[in-house]
Amino acid sequence: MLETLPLSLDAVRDVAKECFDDGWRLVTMSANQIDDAHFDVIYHYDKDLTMKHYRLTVPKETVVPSISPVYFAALLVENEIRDQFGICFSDIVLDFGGALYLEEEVRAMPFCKVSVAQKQS
Amino acid sequence: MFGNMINKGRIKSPWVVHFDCGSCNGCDIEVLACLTPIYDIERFGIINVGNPKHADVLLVTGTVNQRNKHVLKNIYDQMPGPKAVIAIGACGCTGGVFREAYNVVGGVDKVIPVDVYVPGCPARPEAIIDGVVAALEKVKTLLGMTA
Amino acid sequence: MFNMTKNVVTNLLTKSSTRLYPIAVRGHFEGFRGTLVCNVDECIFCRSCMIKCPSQCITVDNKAGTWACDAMACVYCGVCVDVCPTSCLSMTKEHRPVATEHQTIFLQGVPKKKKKDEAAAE
Amino acid sequence: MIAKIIIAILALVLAPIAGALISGVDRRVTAWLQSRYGPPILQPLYDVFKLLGKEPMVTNTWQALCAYVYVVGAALSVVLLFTGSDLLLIFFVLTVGAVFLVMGALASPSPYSQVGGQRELLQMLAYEPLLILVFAAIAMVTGSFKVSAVFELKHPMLYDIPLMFIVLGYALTIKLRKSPFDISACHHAHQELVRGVYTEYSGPYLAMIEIAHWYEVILVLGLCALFWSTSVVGMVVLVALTYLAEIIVDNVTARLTWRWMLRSAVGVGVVLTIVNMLWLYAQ
Amino acid sequence: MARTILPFGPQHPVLPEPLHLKLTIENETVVEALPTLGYVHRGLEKLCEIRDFNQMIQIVERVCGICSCLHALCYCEGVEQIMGVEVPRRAKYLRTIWGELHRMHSHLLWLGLFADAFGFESLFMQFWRIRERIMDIMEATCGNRVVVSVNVIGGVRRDLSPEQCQWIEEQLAISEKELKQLSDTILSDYTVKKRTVGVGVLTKEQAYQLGAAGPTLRGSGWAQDVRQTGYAAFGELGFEPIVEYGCDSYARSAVRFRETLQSIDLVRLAIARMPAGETAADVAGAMEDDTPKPVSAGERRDIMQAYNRDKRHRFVTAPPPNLDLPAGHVAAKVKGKPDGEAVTRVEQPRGELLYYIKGNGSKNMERVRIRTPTFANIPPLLAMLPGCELADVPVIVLSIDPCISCTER
Repeated sequence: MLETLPLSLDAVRDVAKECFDDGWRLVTMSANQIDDAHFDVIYHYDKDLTMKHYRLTVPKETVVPSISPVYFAALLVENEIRDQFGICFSDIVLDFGGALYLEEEVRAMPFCKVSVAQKQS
Repeated sequence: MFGNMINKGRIKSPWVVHFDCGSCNGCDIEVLACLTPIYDIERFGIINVGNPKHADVLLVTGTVNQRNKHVLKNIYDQMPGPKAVIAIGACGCTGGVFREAYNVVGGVDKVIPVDVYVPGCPARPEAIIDGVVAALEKVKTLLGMTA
Repeated sequence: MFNMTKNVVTNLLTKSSTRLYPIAVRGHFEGFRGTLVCNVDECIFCRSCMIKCPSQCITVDNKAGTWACDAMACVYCGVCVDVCPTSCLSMTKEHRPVATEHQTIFLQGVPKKKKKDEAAAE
Repeated sequence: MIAKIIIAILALVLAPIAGALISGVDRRVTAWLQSRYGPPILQPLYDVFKLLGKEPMVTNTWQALCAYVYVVGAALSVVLLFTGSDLLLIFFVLTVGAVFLVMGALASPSPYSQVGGQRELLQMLAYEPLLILVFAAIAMVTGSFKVSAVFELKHPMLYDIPLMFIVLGYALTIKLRKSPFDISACHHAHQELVRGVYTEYSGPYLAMIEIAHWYEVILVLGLCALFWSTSVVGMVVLVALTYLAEIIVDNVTARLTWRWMLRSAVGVGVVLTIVNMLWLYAQ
Repeated sequence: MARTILPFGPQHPVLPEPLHLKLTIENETVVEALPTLGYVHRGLEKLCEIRDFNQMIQIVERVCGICSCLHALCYCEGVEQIMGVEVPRRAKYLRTIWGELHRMHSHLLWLGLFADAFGFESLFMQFWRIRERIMDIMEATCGNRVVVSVNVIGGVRRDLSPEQCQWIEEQLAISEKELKQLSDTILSDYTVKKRTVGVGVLTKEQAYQLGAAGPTLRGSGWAQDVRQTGYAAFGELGFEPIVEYGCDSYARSAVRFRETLQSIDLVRLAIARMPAGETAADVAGAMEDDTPKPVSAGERRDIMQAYNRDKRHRFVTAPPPNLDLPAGHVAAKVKGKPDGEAVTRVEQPRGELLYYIKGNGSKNMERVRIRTPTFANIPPLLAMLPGCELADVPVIVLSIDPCISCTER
């Protein structure tokens, strides 16, 4: 299926730098909750229409280093992930503080299944 | 006599302001298509003024969400009376396919009073013209004019 | 500089391309997904349309034999027409007329009795 | 004297009606050029009557005053034109009105209105020297700044100063808010400043401005008509052709920036004036 | 002049959509631009948890009304990839045709709005008049003008009859003729060039590093188009991307204008080469298929030469032509549930669209992540705006073809 390369938390920015120097283009990042306490963050890079994907698995409430100082384009998607999953990124170039899309009254990290489950119970 | 002229003007010159309130663009482009040669709603004296202070009819497309409900309310309040609101498309009427999504409040009538509902996903330009005509009929009865 | 002149002068000298709706109605193409209609006499209240509807605007009660559709939430995708086993759902060519209030289509049919019940009745 | 008063009253009453009809025809012809059917000819009248019936909503009373002064200025300049008064006086009255429009726009807090006002000032900076040049040229031909002096000429002024007519056309495009110079406000809302200077005026005050615009249309077309002062048919034909040309230019150009407008207006104005004057002397 | 903060949007006549830019201007020059998003955010990615994976097709179509067909195409390709379905060749061609028709209508729409942004109203009207023809084709073949709902998992819902194909070709020939008449104006008119050339410059390096996509990237000299990867039937049509090297708004509009003409050719080519056969595969096993041959240069030329016909090009209020509908379509039978992950990309009118889909073996998807082209084009926009004149802001904002409902979903 989807072939992904593993990525560790420390290497996030180094890998980004390496890809940047190699001429890879950041397509986007996708976040996904895999179980109650873990998230997947997948970095999609593209070069001449071939793609490579790095999968970073982090436990809840980890601060992930932002790659927006390397790829300016990452700022929107990192803010979006912060909005929707509550994964914080350190040193985002332009930080919306969880208010990229959402107003105060719905600031409940809608994509976190745990919080949804808590709301229902 | 002068009052009659004013009432006639109200029927003959409904300036519209269009607000996209979180729609998928489908209805928006159909609203814009109404302005273009094939449908040409300027025949009815309709101009898209883009400034709520000049407008008589508010065309709202799309679902209302948490952030733009304030904007919508604000635009509605800025319009001087008499005014009419037309909700366009399934989203404008009820929220359409998105009404169960987390950031969606629902149809336009949750925030401001709506005079005419134009169903369709997206609403056809013909349906939008029908909607404006229906809104004018409503204005006519309000003014006590007989067709 | 005035490259558009030819075009606008042609437009001035020829008939405008406006369709004078609503004075002259052009009509829609064959196969246009217009208003959803339900022939409730044929309906077997199987609830396929209710389950498949992406907008979840159809409510079918198989006990009471009712078929209801929130006409304002319908997105005219035609999925229900495709899945209907008895072809009692269809779409007309005309778009749904505008309304000044919410509309719900509510149809009361005769609920189909199960074979067992029919046998019992006899 | 009595004849003059009658003319003045007629001009005061008929000018807005004629202006409204001309605007209506303008909108209709524009629609035809775009392959549309177009609104009824009386549409501008309907618009204004509707606006008069709207709730007045003003951000401050100063703005209402400005709208009134603008109308009075425009109306007075038309009356002055038709009573054969001084061209410089007409110019002065017109400018006062226009300045009040800008002041009203600048008095409101809306940034669109502010920027629109600033641009309107720039526009005035562009068209007023042109008008002055045209008036000076007329004075050179007739020997007086009086409008009535034009009518004493034996042959149309267009023969003597054709290039000045083009300069006037330039000013006309700016004054009628036609593309490529519809930068501070235009009748179609699709632009960066919503409706520019008009943004903050609404309801009856917008109607007022609309009426003032009709007066201005009559005034500028009246100035055009002066170039063929010998026969009424000539006047009508000249004005109609000029207006048609304006509409076509409106439809075949994009809106340009104010820098370009200022540069080209001053450049074209000065060059054409010099050429025309040289030609006039050479004769 | 002092610094003024000008709120650009969310309700603004230039943009049909609520994008809010806070512009700090000084002497009509933009110093800083800050975006505020969220006016269209609905959260529809989350709906995949309460709607089943077939219903999601209709929902992703409504991410954006302008390119709905391509959203559905991308989603369906993803699910098909997970479930291992081979789509029949005819369905692939039909998807290509409708996808390209969508690109044409989107580009024409954009060209009109772009003309409007620099105050050229009659050009706007002309582009939208041509666009109505494409909308008619859409209505006649799919049953709706904008949201066409033709893609399903395993194929397409509708077919084209030979009569319809011929009618489409006639309509396209007229559109092409009308479009070529306008090329003079949009590509070489003095006033238009005055407003677009050198406005909104995005250098080649910047475009790549900031992750621009679609015509914004190609207008800056990169020949990158996802259609080159040959999804749907593009692999067989000999597709080549259109590139411009001007790096400004003019280059981007030229890319879009030329792409519109290219799309007309692609649709013709697809119609001419469309094989007979099924339009939908039952989603359970894979189909066997012969290996298709890519189009040759000679074949391409022959097909193109058949279109130099002259036709009347006026709309009439006469009823629409009564076209034969294809005899009964076969809907795909979907059995099984998607389980696994897939990343698919298609080229939307605005650029590269990416779907990350994860199924967990139930009827609901676990995650549908949509990365739309405008999302990628906003950082370049923020880089282009500072330093420009206020009058150029609408031109620059429109030059990336913003689609906010895509961006925020």
